[in-house]
Amino acid sequence: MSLKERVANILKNDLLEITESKGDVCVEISRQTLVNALKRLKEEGGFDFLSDLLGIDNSDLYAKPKKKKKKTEDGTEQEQEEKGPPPPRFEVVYLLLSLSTNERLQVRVRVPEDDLELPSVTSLWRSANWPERETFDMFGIRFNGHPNMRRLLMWDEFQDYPLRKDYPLEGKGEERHLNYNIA
Amino acid sequence: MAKEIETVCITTGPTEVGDYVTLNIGPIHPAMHGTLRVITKTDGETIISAKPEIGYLHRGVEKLGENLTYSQFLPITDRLNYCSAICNNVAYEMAVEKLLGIEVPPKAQLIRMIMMELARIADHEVCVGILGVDLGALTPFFYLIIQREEIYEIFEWHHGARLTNSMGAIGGVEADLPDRFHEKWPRMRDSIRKANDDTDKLLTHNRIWMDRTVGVNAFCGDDALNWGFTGPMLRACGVKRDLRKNEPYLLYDKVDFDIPAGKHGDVFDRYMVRMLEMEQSVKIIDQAYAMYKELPEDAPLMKKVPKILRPPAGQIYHAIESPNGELGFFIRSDGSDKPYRIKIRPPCYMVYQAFDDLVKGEMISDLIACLSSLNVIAGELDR
Amino acid sequence: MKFQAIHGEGWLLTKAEQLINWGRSRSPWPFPYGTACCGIELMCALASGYDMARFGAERVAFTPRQCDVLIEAGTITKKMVPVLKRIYAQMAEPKWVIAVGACACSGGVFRTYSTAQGIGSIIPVDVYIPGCPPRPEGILYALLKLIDKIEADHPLYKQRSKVVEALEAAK
Amino acid sequence: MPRRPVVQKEYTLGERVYLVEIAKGLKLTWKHFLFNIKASFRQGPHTVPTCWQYPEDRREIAPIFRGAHMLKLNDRGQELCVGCGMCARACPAKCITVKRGKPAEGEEEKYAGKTMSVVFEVDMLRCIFCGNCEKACPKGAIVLGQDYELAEYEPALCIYDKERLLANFQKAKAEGRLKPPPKPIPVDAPPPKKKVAAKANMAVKAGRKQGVEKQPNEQKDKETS
Amino acid sequence: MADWQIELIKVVFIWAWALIIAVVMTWVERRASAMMQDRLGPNRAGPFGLLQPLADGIKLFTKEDIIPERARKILFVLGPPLFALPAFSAYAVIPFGDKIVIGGKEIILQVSDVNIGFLFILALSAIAVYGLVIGGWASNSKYSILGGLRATAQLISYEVPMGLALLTIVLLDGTFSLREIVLQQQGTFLGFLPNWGFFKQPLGFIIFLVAAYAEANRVPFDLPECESELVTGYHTEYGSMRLGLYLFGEYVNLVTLSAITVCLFFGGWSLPYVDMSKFLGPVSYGIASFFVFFFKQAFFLFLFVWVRWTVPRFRYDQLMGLGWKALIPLGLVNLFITALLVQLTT
Repeated sequence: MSLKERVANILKNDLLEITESKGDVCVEISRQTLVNALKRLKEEGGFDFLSDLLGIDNSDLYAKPKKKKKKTEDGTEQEQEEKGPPPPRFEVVYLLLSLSTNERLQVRVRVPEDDLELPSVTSLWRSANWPERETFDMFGIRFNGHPNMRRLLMWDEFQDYPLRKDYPLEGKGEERHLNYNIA
Repeated sequence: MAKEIETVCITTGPTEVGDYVTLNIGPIHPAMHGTLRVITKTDGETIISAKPEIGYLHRGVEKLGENLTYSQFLPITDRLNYCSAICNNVAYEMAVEKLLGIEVPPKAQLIRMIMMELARIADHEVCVGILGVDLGALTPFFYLIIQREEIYEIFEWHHGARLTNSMGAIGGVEADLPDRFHEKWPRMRDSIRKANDDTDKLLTHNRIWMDRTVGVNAFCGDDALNWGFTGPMLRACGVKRDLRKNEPYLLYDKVDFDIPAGKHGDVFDRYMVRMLEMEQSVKIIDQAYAMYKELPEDAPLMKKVPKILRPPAGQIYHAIESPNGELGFFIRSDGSDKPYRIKIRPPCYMVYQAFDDLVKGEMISDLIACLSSLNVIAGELDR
Repeated sequence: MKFQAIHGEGWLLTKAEQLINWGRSRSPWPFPYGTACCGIELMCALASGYDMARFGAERVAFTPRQCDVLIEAGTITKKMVPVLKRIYAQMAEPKWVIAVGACACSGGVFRTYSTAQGIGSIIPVDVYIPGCPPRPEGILYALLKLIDKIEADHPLYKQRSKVVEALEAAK
Repeated sequence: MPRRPVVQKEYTLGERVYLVEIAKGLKLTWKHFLFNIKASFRQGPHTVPTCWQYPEDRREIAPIFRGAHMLKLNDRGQELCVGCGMCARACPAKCITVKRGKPAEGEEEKYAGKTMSVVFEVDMLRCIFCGNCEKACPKGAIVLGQDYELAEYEPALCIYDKERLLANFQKAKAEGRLKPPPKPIPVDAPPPKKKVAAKANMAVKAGRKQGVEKQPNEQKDKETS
Repeated sequence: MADWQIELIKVVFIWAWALIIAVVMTWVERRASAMMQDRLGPNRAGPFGLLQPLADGIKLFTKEDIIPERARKILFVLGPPLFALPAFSAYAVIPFGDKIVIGGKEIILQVSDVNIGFLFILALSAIAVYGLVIGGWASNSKYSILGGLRATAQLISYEVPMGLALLTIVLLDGTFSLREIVLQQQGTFLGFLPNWGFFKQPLGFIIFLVAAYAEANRVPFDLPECESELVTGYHTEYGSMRLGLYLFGEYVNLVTLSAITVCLFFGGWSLPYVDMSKFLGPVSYGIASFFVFFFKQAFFLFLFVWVRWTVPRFRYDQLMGLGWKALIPLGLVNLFITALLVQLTT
């Protein structure tokens, strides 16, 4: 049984979409079923190791007019997407790994811009702790149930979310000022 | 990959009730490697809690990657784990090659392997040396750093830089092994072993060293997996997992080497795993070099790639075993010449987030020992 | 014989100045503010291969009170800027700063939202070393340049003019 | 609260009493001490074999070391740079400024190409010495030399203008420290073999025309394959 | 020359000599450590870098003197001299040679032959702790105070084994005067060994040496400074010459401790098997005895350096454990056995 089929068997109805690019299987599931689905993947599917967790801002990807029409799988897929209403702006990808079979699986969840919240998976994998904080720091996606939802890399007073596509690379001239009263 | 070595774990630690002294360690502190900061609560010398704060070296590498072309980003990867820049280079190159769907010629793969293992030795040497320095034994550091200089010399003669190597290019490597390597390797193998022996003599069986390291920050294997540990840290906890064996890349499946593993995941085991891995790396280089010699001299080094890379749309994740553990590159391409999103999975990021759990209930001196043995490199931690 | 520390005049004080400069230039204790890649090369410069200790730059202490030369090796991010300012303020006079590497000099390749574009605008820098990172030889060369600078200094004359200024201000 | 494995490690008697292992360690450091003391009485600046006394005793620098930039002249003393700006585009740090121009009347002899660079500045403080400019240059005009003594008191002095870059080349030439021409990289490509040769040539020295022509071809190859 | 003049000359000479050894020691430490670590060490200031300590001194003297705003100012100033001076004073009772006859006058090479010289040294070394503690506390910095606390606990608990080890020597030789002890240690023991404390009390010697290392804050017992943990420990906030005094005091301490070691365990100025006074003139004998003492002392000074660059450092609780659980019981047993033997043989 191939990885795709196995994953489809486990996720059943929760599975929204399954794609493959260069051998990396990517599964899309919805926000509501996220923790449940990941739990099943962990327990039934054997994906017991969370490699990483990352956010992606898709605003540029959909805004950009296609210059070339490509005949690859992904290209046609994206064109189909373009026809409908614009998909949610953000997306969070969970990189799972099965320690027994050494297979990797990407799980992605889309998060709309007006409701930037996701359930936290720190109860499943403690390794999601900092990556979730970082995703909050960089994209502003909040994770409910996270023990310490604070900025991680930027300082606390920082206002913007730097990895969003509309934030300029060179920043907006923020400076850090410190009052030295360490509580 | 289940745990192969069984250990008994018990729950211990201080209770977080009472009035304690807050001690801020870092970011400028001799043991904090320049940019790490830990805010500890201490009861006398015992640590009640230790909250690491990171981001003091957050340079926006991922954002920068979205604004540079694929080949321009290669030099930036040097600056992630600067102790073993070559591993970063190769990891990135391999990720892009996976995206492009090309496979590099075997000779290039062998050169990459040799250089990566040299970088691994260099990285472990620094880690062990710094661990020694932080525990008060300065001399081994100097013996190891000399070996590192020799390795640097080979890097310099191969691709023209000592530390930030920018080795190779997407599609292969640009230069054959330098004459220096052919001349030096037989001697260097011995001198690397000698430096390790010297370190071993000065530290391993010394009671003071053992008291400082054995049983300090011991960690359970299943906890380590849950926290996302990889690399020497995980192996020290008794889980034999190494991407070079588990998900072989390059020609690692054709060479014969062992995975050293510890038992308790304490500082001593981490130190021993690193020491033994250096030995294994020497073994790998020997085998790879033998394989290299069998190839004809004009065997191709590069796969033909266009000058401006425009990988097809898609998203991939590729990970290799860097000296610190699983170093992964997640790249999403939208078909343009710049990556749409690059995410780096640094190995020590996952390890360092468990720091509070690692040092709780130990003493301040152990915190220092623990931090050095984790080999947290701020460049890849904060990116 | 004039007892004035004006440059070129006053034999005794010129000699004293020379003596002070000799002492200072031969014992520049470094503060290794190594934050990133350049820190590793700085480490190499301090270690056996190049041995910065030959110039008296030994006794690496991480407390700013005891050091003379702040060797700023590595990127300074905006989050780090206040720390750097404070460390510099805590150092005792006379103090010098060497900026090692592209990141410290100008921000280098990291023209990004979180990186300070060079430390020259944050604290006064005496010697800039280009390179990413510079070779240990490059760092030693900069140290030698700094030593030249120290030797050409007029510590007592400066002190005197400070006193004179203070007196005039008091009047 | 963390879980911790129970660590039980048996110490051998030698380990238990401290002194045996410390004595072994003392023996080792003593050996190094004696060796280096003897070595330090040798003649010449390079006494202790593991220590290079920098200003007097320099390490051999690899000919391909990526140090300070230089602008090359050809054998007839003409500038190779045509001011195309490929280097500036390839630079990840954006530290190169090039302005293209036509040589002034009567000065055509000074330049190898029909155009030249009016301004060519490298901001050494920004530069990360990655060598991308060198790889990108179609004429092989900009090269990273071996110079590593680049420290300056003023940041302004670290911005190398064209004269400085040419002077770097003259200096390196006088000292015989020029980089050897790059070896052609054996490329694994499908036949016909003509292309391999062309690519190899290009790495050394190739006309701009060839380069421009080749690029779309290559891309087409890539896309169809 | 009047007696007081001779005394004055002796005092000045011994202070200067201790100073010079301490200064040279800083150079030896740096060069020797460099040699052990395959590098060269400071060699630019003067020939072989010999003027390096001078350069450091000049620099430290001309550096800005900072007293932190929230420090206890008087104590902050008092700390360094309180640390450096007792070590100097302890040198007064150390016999650094036998005697010299100049102009028919017999001069003892010792500033003052106090009959309780032994207790004097113990008392002074206890005072030196205050220098560290006061410095650590007055700085108003957490690292400093941790260093000061460690210093207190460490130095107090190692005072006990040191005293126990020294008591065995007192038992054997039956005197508190250092000069008397040295005189007792001439001749042979068991017929073939020199009659030194080292051969009569090997265990006592080891306990004493370990305690001496702890007393001098050297690796593996340098916890009050502890570069990597406490930045620089008790003198984190000190700069300029105050720091210089601390660093310098450490070396004076070494000089004193190695002198005591030589006196108590290695027969002072005497050579084994050979009686120098028989074939040397009165003046040359005095000088020779002085240099014999010096060379013995130099060996222990080098040992301090040698061990420092070889071993890692202890952890705080392990250090206390070693002191209380190993050295003190051993010292007590040793003392008991020695007492028994002395009782039986006399």
